[in-house]
Amino acid sequence: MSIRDDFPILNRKVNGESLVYLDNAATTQKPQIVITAMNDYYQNSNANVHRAVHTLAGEATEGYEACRNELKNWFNAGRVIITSGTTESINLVAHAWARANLVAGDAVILTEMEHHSDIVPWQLLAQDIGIELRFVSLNEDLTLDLDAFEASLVGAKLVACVHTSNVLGIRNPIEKIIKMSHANGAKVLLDSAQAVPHEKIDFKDLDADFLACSAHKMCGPTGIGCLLVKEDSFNQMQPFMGGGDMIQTVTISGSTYQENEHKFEAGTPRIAEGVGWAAALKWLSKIDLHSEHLRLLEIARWTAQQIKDIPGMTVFGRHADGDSAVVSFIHDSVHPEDMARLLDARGIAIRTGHHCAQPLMQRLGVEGTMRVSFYLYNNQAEAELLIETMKGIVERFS
Amino acid sequence: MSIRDDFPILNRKVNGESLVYLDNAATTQKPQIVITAMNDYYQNSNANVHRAVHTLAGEATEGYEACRNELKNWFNAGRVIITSGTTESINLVAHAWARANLVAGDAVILTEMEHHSDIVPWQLLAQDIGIELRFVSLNEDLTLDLDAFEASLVGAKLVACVHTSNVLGIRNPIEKIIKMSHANGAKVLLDSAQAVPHEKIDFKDLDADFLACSAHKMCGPTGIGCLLVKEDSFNQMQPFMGGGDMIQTVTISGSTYQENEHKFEAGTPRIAEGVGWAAALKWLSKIDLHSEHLRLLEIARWTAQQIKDIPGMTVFGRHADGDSAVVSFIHDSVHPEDMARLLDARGIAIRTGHHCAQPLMQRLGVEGTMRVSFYLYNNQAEAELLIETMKGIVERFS
Amino acid sequence: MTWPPALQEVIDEFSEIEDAMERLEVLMDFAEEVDELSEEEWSDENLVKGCQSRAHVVLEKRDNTIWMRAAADSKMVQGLMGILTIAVNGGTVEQVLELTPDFVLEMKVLNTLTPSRSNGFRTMFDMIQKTVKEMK
Amino acid sequence: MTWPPALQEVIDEFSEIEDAMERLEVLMDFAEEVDELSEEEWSDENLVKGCQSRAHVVLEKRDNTIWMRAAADSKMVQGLMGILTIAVNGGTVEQVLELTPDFVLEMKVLNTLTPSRSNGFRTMFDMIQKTVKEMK
Ligand SMILES: Cc1ncc(COP(=O)(O)O)c(C=O)c1O
Ligand SMILES: Cc1ncc(COP(=O)(O)O)c(C=O)c1O
Repeated sequence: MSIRDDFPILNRKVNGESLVYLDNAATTQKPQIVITAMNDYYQNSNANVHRAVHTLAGEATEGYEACRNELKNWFNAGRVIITSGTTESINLVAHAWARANLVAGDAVILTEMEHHSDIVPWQLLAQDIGIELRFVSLNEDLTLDLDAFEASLVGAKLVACVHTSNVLGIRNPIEKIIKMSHANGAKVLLDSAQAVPHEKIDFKDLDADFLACSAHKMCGPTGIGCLLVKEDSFNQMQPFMGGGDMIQTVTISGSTYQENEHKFEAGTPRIAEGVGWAAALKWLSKIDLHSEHLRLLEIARWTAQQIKDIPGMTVFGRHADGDSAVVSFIHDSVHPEDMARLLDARGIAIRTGHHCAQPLMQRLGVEGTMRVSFYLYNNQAEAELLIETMKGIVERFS
Repeated sequence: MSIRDDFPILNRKVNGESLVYLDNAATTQKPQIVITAMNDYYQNSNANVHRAVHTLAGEATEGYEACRNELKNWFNAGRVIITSGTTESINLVAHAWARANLVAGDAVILTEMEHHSDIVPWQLLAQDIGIELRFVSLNEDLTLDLDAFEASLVGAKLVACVHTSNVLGIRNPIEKIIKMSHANGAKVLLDSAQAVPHEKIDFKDLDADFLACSAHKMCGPTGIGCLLVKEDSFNQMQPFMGGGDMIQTVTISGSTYQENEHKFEAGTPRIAEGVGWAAALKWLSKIDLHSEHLRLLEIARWTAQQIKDIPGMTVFGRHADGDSAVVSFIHDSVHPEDMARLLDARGIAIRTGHHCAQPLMQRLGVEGTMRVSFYLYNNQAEAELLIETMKGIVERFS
Repeated sequence: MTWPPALQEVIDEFSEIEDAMERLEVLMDFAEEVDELSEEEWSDENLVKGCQSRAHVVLEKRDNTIWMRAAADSKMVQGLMGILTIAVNGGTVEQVLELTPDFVLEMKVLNTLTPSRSNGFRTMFDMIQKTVKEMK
Repeated sequence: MTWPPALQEVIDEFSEIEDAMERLEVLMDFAEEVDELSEEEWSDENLVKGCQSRAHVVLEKRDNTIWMRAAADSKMVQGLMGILTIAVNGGTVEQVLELTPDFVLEMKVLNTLTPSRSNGFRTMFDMIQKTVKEMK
């Protein structure tokens, strides 16, 4: 059995051609086992999880909390708050931690390669409580300017930094960033949406204060993600959303809150999604992520080189060890959207646009790029088909 | 084909007995068509919805936005913001509308029968910006004291009120409440989590300003809900969570936001969940909700009467026309939890505890209740089995 | 719905094409049907917001008929503009307002009309009708 | 794991019962094994938080062995306390700390051990071990 056999969607035909799905940085496909787990949940165990006494409620509770346990094991993390995704996780840090622990004038450090989800929450907070935002610039080769980063740290209370860029595939030197930040008394929030699918992370070892990620980018369902939090920061967090399940007692005159992660999980949780994510983690744990990472990176390097050799093409990113298997590029006469539609006519799915990283687009001097991104079920043959098809398109339409 | 045939979970055995699921106010079961719709999505069309150019992304976008369209039709509503559920919808009103439009001293009116999800967000906001919370008390018969309500309206800017109580089944006179509130210049937010499964609501007709509900309580998936908003209130709402998809442009110096509902839907949305909810609404639209409501209410009335006839039992609620098919009760010597476990031994699922309504529990003078709640697939025979089993338990164990 | 004859002709032309890429190629050929804007007219005022490509549209009313000029940096978007030109040009306000955007689905050149998150065609279409409505 | 002999006997007793309701009936019979608290001892200090029922537990160490007394308003929770009493009473600190809570799953009297959102058994169990740990 190959990995591909686990993914039913790969049997899909698009415009009469076999699907070649190269849009994995946007979202990944799901192995059958994940789909089946959610199916089974709905067909056999669906119930709400609060105060489970009856059998189904017990099963639902076990299923949902198993997700948290899987995540704790997967990441070697003590505190795992389940959210609807990376975006909500980052907003949770802004509301539950930053709002309670930062004051006007405190600096939050961002980078020029952040995803909007790690920019806008801080801009909204800045408007509200007057924190200062500092954007660290990039070097010529589009890596983070660590000197500029170091200089920015004076007076910084939080560094919110993308772990691996969704546009460039560049993995930031987060280990260094964490050390430098801590040495300057700043906490670190990692936006690991793109890193988590490609590298196994040991949260305790890494020593970051917060880490945000989404299930849907690592073979799990939509609608669920998590925030890992270090114990001391966890204890500094104030409730964000209020509601059922996050409380200990509610009276008309005031309420007390849960002491564990439930404090930040108001309302009926994402139960089926938790069951699905747990199944995805179990599936992933059978795969040697590191050797897959090397395989995919090789394909990305080959693809980047081939694209560079097509007349009129410019490729962004460096594809160094540890970078993710993402290739962003533009052509000097074929518009990204046209390229994507033409590739789609041959069943090849790529993404175009600003990839929710407009400040980076400005830095690159473009409005948007084409982007191909590889994941576990992709192979060299698909990359070759992509290149061949693109060459034909450029010849015919440029 | 009966309705029951559409629900695969009803074939489930619990402790060797056929499942009798009477915990519908906590969450409802899902018809196969809903499960299949999500399955199909994951097996054939899964993709991220931002800036869809390739075929799958187009299908995913259509699938997700179809949910919004179904909701607009279902509710006759102009603005439908998709959230993770009722709880997030209410928190969204607190953060996006109330925080921007209320000032210290403004009053928000709640009731003694609110769910924690419509209490705690306001307590958190009160701590933050100093609004005043007023809880309207209940009459002897546990209906809302409308005189007290009217008196509370002086200086009120918002009335946040449960549409139908999850504990008592009592439907509040929301039409009157809306008229009285508007006459006093207060907006109205309805917590319709329990109403929506039992009555078809015309949002424009109703004239409420906000309405919150969850998919999982109306045959839809977990992890998704919505907030309906009247146009003028919509225009007063400020962004809540920041991130991908809710912006128009992002620069380092500031951002501009979408003008439609996407402004409040940061990050990758609940795509599969949207597909599932749309399927649930389509399934529900084939059912005559009103006649089903009458059928279920009859069962609830019969059940309430039978329970009252069991020695030591007290029933809360009145089961008037329009009330939902929910029966809450206590026994003077059998603990609710023990009753629930004993019923579970016979395959009967009921809920116990405070039902996330501790202020109401205090008003009732109890720590918690037992609660049975009926939905479309329930029938009189199940109610009879419940009563017979409970009688046996009370005889044996009290 | 029944389409204006000139548009129906275009739809028929597309319906004969089996290959998806060829269909897009023909679409791009329609870029030439557009009455192009001058460089100065690529202004923010005429910008179609929400497009991935830069797209500008100008509408004029002469003797109760509508005429559009446009330009886009994507050849396919300009192709869509070309088809819109065929659909719109010379039509009355009423005729333009009667149009629905789903002819592009019939032509199989787009796979979704959901606004804002998808391509900007729907946004462009809506903007044209809104502008024309104001010319009533 | 291997259970203390007295506890193993209880597990064996449960494993012979086929009917779920009968199992719960037997569980409730174990309520009598509990050394009950006096009314004054139903205090906040001894309260097991997170239970649906009111549950109070007091632990004492005598000659290096652990003894518990308890009370609950749910007969089943008190039954669970009875079984815990059998498991704990007279054991050394080390023996009590070695226990894991899953014997109740083996007995099929509970269907989940996930803390906080489920029944309070897990909370009660954890609280006992925590208290005993502090007695080391
Ligand atoms: C009346 C009422 N309000 C709010 C909620 C919260 O809904 P959810 O948990 O889906 O956010 C519920 C359900 O538990 C409810 O019954
Ligand atoms: C780097 C990065 N951060 C954040 C996000 C946001 O993730 P989500 O949309 O799942 O909340 C994404 C994905 O789009 C991403 O690539």
